[in-house]
Amino acid sequence: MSLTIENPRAPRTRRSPGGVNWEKWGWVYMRVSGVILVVLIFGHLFVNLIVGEGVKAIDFAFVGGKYANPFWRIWDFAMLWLALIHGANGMRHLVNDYAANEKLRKLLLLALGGSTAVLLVLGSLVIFTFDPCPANSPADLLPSFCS
Amino acid sequence: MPTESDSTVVDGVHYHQFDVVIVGAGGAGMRAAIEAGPKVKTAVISKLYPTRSHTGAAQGGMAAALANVEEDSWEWHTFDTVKGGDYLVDQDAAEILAKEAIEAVIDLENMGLPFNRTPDGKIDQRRFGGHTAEHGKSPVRRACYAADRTGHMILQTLYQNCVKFGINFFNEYYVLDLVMTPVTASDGTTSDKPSGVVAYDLATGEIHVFQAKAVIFATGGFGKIYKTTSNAHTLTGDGVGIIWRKGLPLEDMEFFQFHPTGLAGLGILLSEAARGEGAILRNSEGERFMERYAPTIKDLAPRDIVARCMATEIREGRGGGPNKDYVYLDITHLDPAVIDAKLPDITEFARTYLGVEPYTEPVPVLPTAHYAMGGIPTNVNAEVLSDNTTVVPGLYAAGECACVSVHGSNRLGTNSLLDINVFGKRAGNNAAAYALTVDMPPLPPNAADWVINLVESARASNGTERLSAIRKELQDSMDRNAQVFRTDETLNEVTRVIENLRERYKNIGVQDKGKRFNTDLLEAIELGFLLDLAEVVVYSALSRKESRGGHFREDYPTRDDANYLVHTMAYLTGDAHSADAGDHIRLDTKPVVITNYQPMERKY
Amino acid sequence: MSDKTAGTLAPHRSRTKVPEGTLYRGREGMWSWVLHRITGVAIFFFLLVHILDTALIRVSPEAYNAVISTYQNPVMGVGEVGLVGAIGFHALNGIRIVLIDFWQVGTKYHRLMFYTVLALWLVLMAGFVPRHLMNVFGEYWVG
Amino acid sequence: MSTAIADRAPASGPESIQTFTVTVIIRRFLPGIDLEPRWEDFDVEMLPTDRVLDALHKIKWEQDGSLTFRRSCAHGICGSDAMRINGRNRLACKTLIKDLDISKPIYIEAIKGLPLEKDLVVDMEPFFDSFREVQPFLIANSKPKEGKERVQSPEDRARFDDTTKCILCAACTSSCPIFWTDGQYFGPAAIVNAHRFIFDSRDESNVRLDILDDKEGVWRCRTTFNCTEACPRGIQVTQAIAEVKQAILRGKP
Ligand SMILES: Cc1cc2nc3c(=O)[nH]c(=O)nc-3n(C[C@H](O)[C@H](O)[C@H](O)COP(=O)(O)OP(=O)(O)OC[C@H]3O[C@@H](n4cnc5c(N)ncnc54)[C@H](O)[C@@H]3O)c2cc1C
Ligand code: HEM
Ligand code: SF4
Ligand code: F3S
Ligand code: FES
Repeated sequence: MSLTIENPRAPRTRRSPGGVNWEKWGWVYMRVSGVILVVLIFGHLFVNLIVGEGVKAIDFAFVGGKYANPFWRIWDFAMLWLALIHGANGMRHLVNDYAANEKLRKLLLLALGGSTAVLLVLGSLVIFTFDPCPANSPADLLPSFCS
Repeated sequence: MPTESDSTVVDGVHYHQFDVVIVGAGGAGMRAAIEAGPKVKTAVISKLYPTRSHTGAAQGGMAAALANVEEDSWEWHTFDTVKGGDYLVDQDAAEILAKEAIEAVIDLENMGLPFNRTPDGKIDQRRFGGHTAEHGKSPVRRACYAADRTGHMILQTLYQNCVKFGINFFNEYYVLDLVMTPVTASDGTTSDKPSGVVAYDLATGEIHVFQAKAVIFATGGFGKIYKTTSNAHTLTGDGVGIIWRKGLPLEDMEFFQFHPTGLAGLGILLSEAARGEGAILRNSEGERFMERYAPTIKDLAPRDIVARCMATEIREGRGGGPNKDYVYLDITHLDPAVIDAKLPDITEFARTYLGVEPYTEPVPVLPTAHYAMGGIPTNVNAEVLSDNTTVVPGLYAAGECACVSVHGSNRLGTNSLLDINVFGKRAGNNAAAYALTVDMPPLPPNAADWVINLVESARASNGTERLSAIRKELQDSMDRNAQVFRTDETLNEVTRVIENLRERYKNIGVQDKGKRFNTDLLEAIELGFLLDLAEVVVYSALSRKESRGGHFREDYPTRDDANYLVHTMAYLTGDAHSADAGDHIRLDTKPVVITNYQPMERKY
Repeated sequence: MSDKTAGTLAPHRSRTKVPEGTLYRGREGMWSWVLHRITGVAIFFFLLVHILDTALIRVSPEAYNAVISTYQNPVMGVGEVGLVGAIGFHALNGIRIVLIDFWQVGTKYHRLMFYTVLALWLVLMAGFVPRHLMNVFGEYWVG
Repeated sequence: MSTAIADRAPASGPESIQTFTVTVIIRRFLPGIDLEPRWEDFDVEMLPTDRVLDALHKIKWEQDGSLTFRRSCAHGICGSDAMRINGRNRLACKTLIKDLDISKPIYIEAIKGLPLEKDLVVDMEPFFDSFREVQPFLIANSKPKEGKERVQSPEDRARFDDTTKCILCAACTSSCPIFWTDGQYFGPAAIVNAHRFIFDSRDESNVRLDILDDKEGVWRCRTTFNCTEACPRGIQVTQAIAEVKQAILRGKP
């Protein structure tokens, strides 16, 4: 915990009036999403790790089986967005706190924002374009309803 | 707004120009700044961050005859002030104090001070020692307060308003000299006019000269000449000492107030507000002894009387504790909820520092050196006097360092917070008005030389004497010999001690030779002021062969209006470094202003 | 407000570095925050990986199963205990934070709530760990 | 001989109570001499009723005059002497030796997060800057009746009583892990002083809510409670910050 503050309270930039107040809504978002995530994540973990044979049961067939049901698609979709934005916003706090160098900070924030955006798109695509019974795949790997 | 660019540097010395320079950022200094700041270019120079000033330690309240809770009038307040000060009060000044008190409190409230409130939302008031209705008939609720941190709230509120007005502060700058320029008037006479002050910047060790049209001193008291004191370590009387060294007089220095209820052994104050709320002083037999001495107002008698009664109880063997050397302040009969609401801080002091639980146990207390009634003589316009009547144009003083003589020989509780506001405001107003009418006085050549020399010789001193040892001997001896009870013998004893210490002071060693934050060096300089002031206090006390207010002579136990109904004026003359105080202090008298109230015997 | 004090803002003050001192001895509030931060970051990085691996279901069943089966080895099984532990703490403490923020007396009972979080976390882990480890190591025990 | 009462030793005088030796380890830094701060040990004779400030004084007055620290009132009301004592922010004048574990050395260092100037002295300007920036003064356009106070009920007065106690000692701000990171955060002390006016029924401005509703404002607080633990005035700092957050969400006090 040795941190050097070269210039505490150097003149700061103020939020431009009228713009979106990211800090306030970010703060609210962390709390709202957090509460919803408790349900989503614990439900997710429960179904995947506890029910039945737990983690050993997870395979393509299992996931495919879940995604056949729109309920789980929406569940996972919500979880993806809420958790990823929650986590990314949390990481933004950390970067703002600890990256002292302004250039480095910008870079890290860019990387964070970029990767988050890519993963959000990727994850959403996967959830909604997913085909539980791809052609040319061995039947024993697929959910039982494919045959 | 002036900035650093306004200053120039010549030979390593910084020069600044302001219309009004205020020395001290306590209650008096900042009250003055709030008046002067918006009108003229003003700077406040303080050796402490403003909010560290000792005004913040004041607990009990600020008197004003608002009559919010019971009938009251400023005229009764004037009378109480005069009688409390044992008729050594200048009555014209006391009248101003009591009259302007009302406005002073309202000003503070309007500035944002969070006073405690009555059920109908007005400023609440409590009882305090010596404040009575109808000229002494019964105690009256006159003290406006904010829990038991009234001074804290005053200091904060004043600082907040200084922030609002964008006042310039030079914090942790020690003013060490007043600059006087000889000016020849049109009639050919030459006189010295103040043209600024010289300060030492603690952070850098650099010297700054502040050239100014008007200078206000508001540097507070000098309780550190005593060991047991409610005053802060930093209250070393620098401002009073500077004026003294300039050859200007000091008034009524023998009158020092000993507050009855300091925590035993420590001197930390338990406000009179405790007694205002109903606390009772008891001796080791559990007796409420004040009933015997002041049957009418009992525990709420003025401080000098209560302190003396306590000391008498202890001497007659009715003190508590293993050494029978203190009495008790008892609030166990008060409702804990009331204590928490109105006296939270002082009960915490008792808990923290003595380990006593005030809800259930009485608190050991002893008189503690508290307030300097004397100081820099001023008239009611806060203008400093160079003799009984002559004003030093452009030089002002307000607050505890000044002696307008509204307190006479004994200040009433809550009258000092009032004093700093009323006369702080007057000083600020008058200094600003004066500054608007005059040109910037020229600085004499080498204005900073005296301070440079003082600082550099202190820094270079490699003597064998420890300044802490000298200071301790001074304080111990003052406590022993010039406290509540004084006699020729004890005063002579402490005179010899001071003489000896002044000699030894010439041979001190300062260990820290650095430039930045050299507090060792400043403690050495402060000790110089303490020695000077203690000498004046004792010398003045020796000359007053009567007992009056805070000055009680066992060898002259009665008041002697025929010979001593006068202020003492002390002047520094001749060789300041001579050993014998009589060789360099000249005493004179100044008549007391008496308007409405002829001196009477003081009974409560 | 421009009330910069002329004297004290003087640029001549050199700015010295803040030295390395002792570790600050904060209490429950500070340590719960440290844990919350660490677990938050850990979960975030896990989530990044987790989204990528789940995305493999779009590639082919073989690819997904190949990767997912690595999760099923005992080492990863123990890792999953850590993950669930982290999520469990972060989630419970997150609720504590929300209560501190929105519940009138939350700041008064924050310490009590911290110990409640720890207790609930222990209960949670007591329910999950044996069950999960049985699943993970089940085949070894059985077979 | 003198007859003054102080002749007799006070109750807590050295005769009646055993003294003992305490080791005090102070993080020293003398500008111009030290390139880096360093730890230095001192042994001092102390009474259990002494305070850490007394120990520092003893060292300065009897051993090493160059030891530098700020102090004034010596009873916890001026806010000069916040420092890190055994890893926690405390006022030296309010910390009794007997309340510390004296079988071990006492570690004393400057508060963290503000530029170190010398020994235990830090530059307080950044701290006061953020205080001044929240406009800590009563803003009211309406004029009270000439020569009269503004009316305020005892309940309204009680609403902000806690935060009026602040002595601006910086113990809170310099204990805040968020302030340590870059020193840009307004810090708990500034928020406490904003709170004092936000919840004052006489104040008519919402400007402080706006100032604190920003990047370096209340949202940076992570409720670590270090400030509340450190405050020598017992102010419920985190509670005050929470109330300001709620006021911002509501858009009014
Ligand atoms: C414990 C205690 C309780 C009290 N309670 C009450 C009460 O209840 N009611 C009441 O009416 N009165 C009370 N008093 C008295 C009253 O508080 C003081 O007399 C009053 O506050 C003095 O104010 P001041 O502005 O004159 O000085 P201070 O507030 O002492 O300010 C002095 C200022 O001068 C500055 N200064 C000093 N020397 C220098 C220098 N060389 N260069 C630059 N700056 C310098 C200091 O930095 C400080 O800012 C109490 C006093 C004490 C000690
Ligand atoms: C399970 C339910 C969750 C809850 C209740 C929850 C709650 C919270 C809350 C309230 C905060 C704000 C803390 C503060 O402002 O002081 C927070 C911060 C954070 N969360 Fe979560 N969270 C949850 C899940 C997650 C997940 C899944 C991730 C990762 C993707 C995550 C990563 C983070 C990070 C990195 C922070 C920032 C930590 C900090 O700034 O100190 N959280 N969480
Ligand atoms: S809130 Fe407490 S710790 Fe913070 S500055 Fe004020 S008094 Fe000091
Ligand atoms: S220590 Fe800091 S994080 Fe918040 S609760 Fe206090 S301001
Ligand atoms: S010296 Fe005043 S708060 Fe400690």
